[in-house]
Amino acid sequence: MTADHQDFPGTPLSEKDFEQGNVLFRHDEMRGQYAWDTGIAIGRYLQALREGVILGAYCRHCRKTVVPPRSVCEWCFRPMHEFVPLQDTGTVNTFSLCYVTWDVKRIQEPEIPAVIEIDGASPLHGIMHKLGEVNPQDVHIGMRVQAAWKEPEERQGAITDILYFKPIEE
Amino acid sequence: MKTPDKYPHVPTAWQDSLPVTSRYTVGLAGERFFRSIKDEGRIMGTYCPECDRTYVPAAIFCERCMSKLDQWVDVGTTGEIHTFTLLYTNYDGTPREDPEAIVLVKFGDGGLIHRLAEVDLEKVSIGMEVEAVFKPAAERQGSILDISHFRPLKE
Amino acid sequence: MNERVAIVGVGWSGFRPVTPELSYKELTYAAAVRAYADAGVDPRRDIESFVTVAEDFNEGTSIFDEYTPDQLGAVLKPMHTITGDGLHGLATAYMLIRTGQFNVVAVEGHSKASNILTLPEITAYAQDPVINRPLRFNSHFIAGLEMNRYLYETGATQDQCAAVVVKNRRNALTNPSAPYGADLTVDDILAGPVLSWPLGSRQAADHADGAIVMVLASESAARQLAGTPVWILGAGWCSDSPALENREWAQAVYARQSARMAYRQAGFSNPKQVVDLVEVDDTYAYKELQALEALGFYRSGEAGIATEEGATQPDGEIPVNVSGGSLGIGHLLDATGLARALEVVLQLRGEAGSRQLDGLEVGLAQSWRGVPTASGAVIVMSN
Amino acid sequence: MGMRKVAVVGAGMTKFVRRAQETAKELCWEAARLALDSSELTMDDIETVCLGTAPDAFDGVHMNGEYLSDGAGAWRKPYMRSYVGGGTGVFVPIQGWYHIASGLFDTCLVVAEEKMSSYYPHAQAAFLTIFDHTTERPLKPNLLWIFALEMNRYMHTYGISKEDIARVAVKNKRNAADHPSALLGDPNITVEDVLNSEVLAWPVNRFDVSPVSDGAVAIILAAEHVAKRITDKPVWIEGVGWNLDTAHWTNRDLAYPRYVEYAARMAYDMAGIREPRKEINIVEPYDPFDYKELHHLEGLLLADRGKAPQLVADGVTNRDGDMPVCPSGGLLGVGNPIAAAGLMKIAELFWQLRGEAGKRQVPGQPKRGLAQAWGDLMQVGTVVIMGR
Repeated sequence: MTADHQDFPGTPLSEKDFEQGNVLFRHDEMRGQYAWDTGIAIGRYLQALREGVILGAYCRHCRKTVVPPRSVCEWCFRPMHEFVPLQDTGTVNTFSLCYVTWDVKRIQEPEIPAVIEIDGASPLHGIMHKLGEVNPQDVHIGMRVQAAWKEPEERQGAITDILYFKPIEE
Repeated sequence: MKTPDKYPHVPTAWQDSLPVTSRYTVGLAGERFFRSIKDEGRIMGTYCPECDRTYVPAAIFCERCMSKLDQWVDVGTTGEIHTFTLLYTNYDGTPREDPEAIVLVKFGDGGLIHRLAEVDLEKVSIGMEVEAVFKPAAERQGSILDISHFRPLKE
Repeated sequence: MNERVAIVGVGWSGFRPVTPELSYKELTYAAAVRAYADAGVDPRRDIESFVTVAEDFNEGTSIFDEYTPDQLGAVLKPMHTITGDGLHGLATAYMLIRTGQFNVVAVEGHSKASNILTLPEITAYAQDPVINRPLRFNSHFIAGLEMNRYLYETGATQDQCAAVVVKNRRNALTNPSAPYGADLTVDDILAGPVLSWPLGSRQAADHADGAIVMVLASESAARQLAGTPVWILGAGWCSDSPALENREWAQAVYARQSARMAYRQAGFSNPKQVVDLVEVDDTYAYKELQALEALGFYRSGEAGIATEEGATQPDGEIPVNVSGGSLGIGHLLDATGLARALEVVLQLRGEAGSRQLDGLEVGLAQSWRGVPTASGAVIVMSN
Repeated sequence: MGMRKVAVVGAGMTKFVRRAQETAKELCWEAARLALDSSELTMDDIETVCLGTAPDAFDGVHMNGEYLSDGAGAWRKPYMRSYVGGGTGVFVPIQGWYHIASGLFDTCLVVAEEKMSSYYPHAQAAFLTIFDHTTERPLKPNLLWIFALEMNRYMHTYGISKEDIARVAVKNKRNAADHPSALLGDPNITVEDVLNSEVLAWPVNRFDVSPVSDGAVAIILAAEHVAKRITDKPVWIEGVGWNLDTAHWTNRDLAYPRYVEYAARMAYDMAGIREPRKEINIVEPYDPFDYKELHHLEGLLLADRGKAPQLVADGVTNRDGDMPVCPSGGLLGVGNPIAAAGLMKIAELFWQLRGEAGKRQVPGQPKRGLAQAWGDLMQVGTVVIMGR
């Protein structure tokens, strides 16, 4: 059909059309607020973070240690109730140097998101966090890092109780 | 750390919001429909000859046969109440003392949802004739709110 | 191809106003474990496809389907999400099995309504953004408009609507899973605050948290499994106009059309003679009456009279919402239709405890997607 | 007894634009209207309707499927909306397929729509809320993060360069120059242009990414006996597959899309395909980012792991190559209104296999094509195989 049909519908607008009032439009905003029950596994993960510990969970059947902890092993579907403290060190599995914030603002100094395989968890099991105290050009896959924690009294039981992960010498 | 028996300080809920900020165009049909209200104080519908139905608010398509609609018709500014309600709760769910009177006013085969005012609430009834009260032309912005409310038609 | 399809396992958890001890994943897991045990299946080995029903804004997460597989045992399996009611989910599983490509499919729905702090404003965000929402009306107004027109056209009364609440909340007293059981009178109901006149606030279901999982199987697979099969005779679903200005107000057209579709598959047209047990939407009390008429159990205006006369009581001619309905169990958001279907399954299996009815062969579950929609589904089942 | 055969008998689409004046409903209607016209059907002929859109946050409407139903032609019909994130566009024809294959329906209108510009000021911000609300969202992640993280892992694992990957963007944007609906076609773009475009989230540059856009696509499906009455050129759905991996995306290997392989194997089995590299003539893999096309060719078993870049470098994936990939121009060139972009790939195969793709026509009268989409937290694979 595209061979003989070149004129597809669809009316493109430019930002100017809005600014100059060429088209009618309206703004709205949803007040969507939630208090998600953290439950058994994530509740304990957050509590452990407050205590300066990264908590994982061990599946006896699959012989795997995962992080964050969960109440069911997604592989064997058995309950997973052995929570285990992990190290707060790990290895960069992958990373990016990001020059744009979540709401699309340009930044000069990049944020450095990374997946960090946590020591004590099974291989390839990590969490997403950010890297800090590092020259962006020096970051590499395989780099060893350690959590930089907030002061104990400032922690609130949140993933942000870890400020970022920073390189370590070993 | 062993599996603990009790965690007195386990955070039980994580609070945050879902940010949804929107800018809606009023669309191809809406552009003409709302401009007619804004510029001319007229309520427009579109007619589907295939289904013999007049859509109000005007649409560019017939939801029944999916034909393109381009026969625009002025449906006037008075109509009868198809149904109404007295709403005792605010947008955010908090209760309100004085109810909001809300009507569906029949125009063509469709109609408009709006507020009803200048009326004794005891006397509102289905079938009552009402008219649109427009905001002053200078205050209209091309929105459903350019109609301030509906009120009973003066005899 | 096009084998018969049965529900072979059911499981549920929660059904309480709040469930603070469990995350939505943990709540769902609890329901799934029970459903799989009931069906005698291992999800990792036996279940070939999974369906969730969910809406992003009810969850507070965009593309929520991301978070559906782990707690169902669905990881690395064909799984998808329907933005429908639980009965749409059952209809989807029914279709998947009928293609001949799948023998065992699981359906899940859940509610964490207690986690939503601003539910009225989220519900309002379902209104047309340029035609209706600028007026900033709480969405209950749509139920008020609809109830008023329904009463006007059918002659049904406020008392009849209140009688629905009395019946359903009394029924809930016999259902150990229902948190809103109560022994009230019509006057008690009508004495409550007005929500959107003529709709009273005691005629609107409160919410509850809960999760429901069901396992469906083809006939050949069902015969191999331990559970008692409940056969799906027909499934129907339909959407009337989403535009408030264009839809039919007094009649639930979506329910009528859904029923026709389901009855056609089931091979009957006289539901009153065939169906022994009905679970219908009662998000608002008048919706039960409107649904019973749309489904063909009563002529227009007669459902209310029948309700007042006790015909829809557990010992009446057509028991309706023996479970307690949403008024008794609590509205479970997208899982609500699954709660209706759950009762039908339990009754047809003879496992409904002290509320068990005798001599049941065919049951019907019906759902509505809530304001501002005009969408719903019907499933007809037999033992 | 075999499965009920299902064919695509019509297709239509809107232009993909940065911001559309049409409401989301109107976009749906425009695409549906064209699809009906293309098959000379009326709404009386349509028994059921399926809709795909990705998150409600874009259109900015709760229960968006309900809101869109009239535009999609669902009035008083059985109607459902499905979603699997970015995989939705190739899932919704699968949804239509099972509606008909179940025997309940003979015809189905399938519509996919996305109006990303309604999320204001920037659609990208909506992606914050696809991350886990408790364990990830507080870090204020950006959609680019996960792509960049995955791309970096892919490059690192197989030693792939940015230049290898940029060739995909060049090919697709050049192909799109021949697509009348395309937003970003460019016949003259070069690898240098891509490499020199602004760095967003290293290793991702601006031209590695498809643009957010508005648009809708519709197709019509019919059961075999009906399809043959409607057209003498039905295009059959020969195989479908879909698969969802764990939500715990930081607990798995990002270098290889295992879920795409599983979805592809399901579709190949259904289609009776044993040697996909020989039996698939056109591929429309999901390409919201250029490396994704390579990643997906490998997951689809159409290239060895880490070797897809070589196919691009050798011209195999050009429109006149041995295995044309994204002859439409893909998401990188035509645009990325998420669900609509996936269904655009199905429409492209429909036109290509009927020999109606005009300037984009792949030579040699292709017999069979594969479309694939991907989404969620790098987690979903959806695959449809179509043949004459």
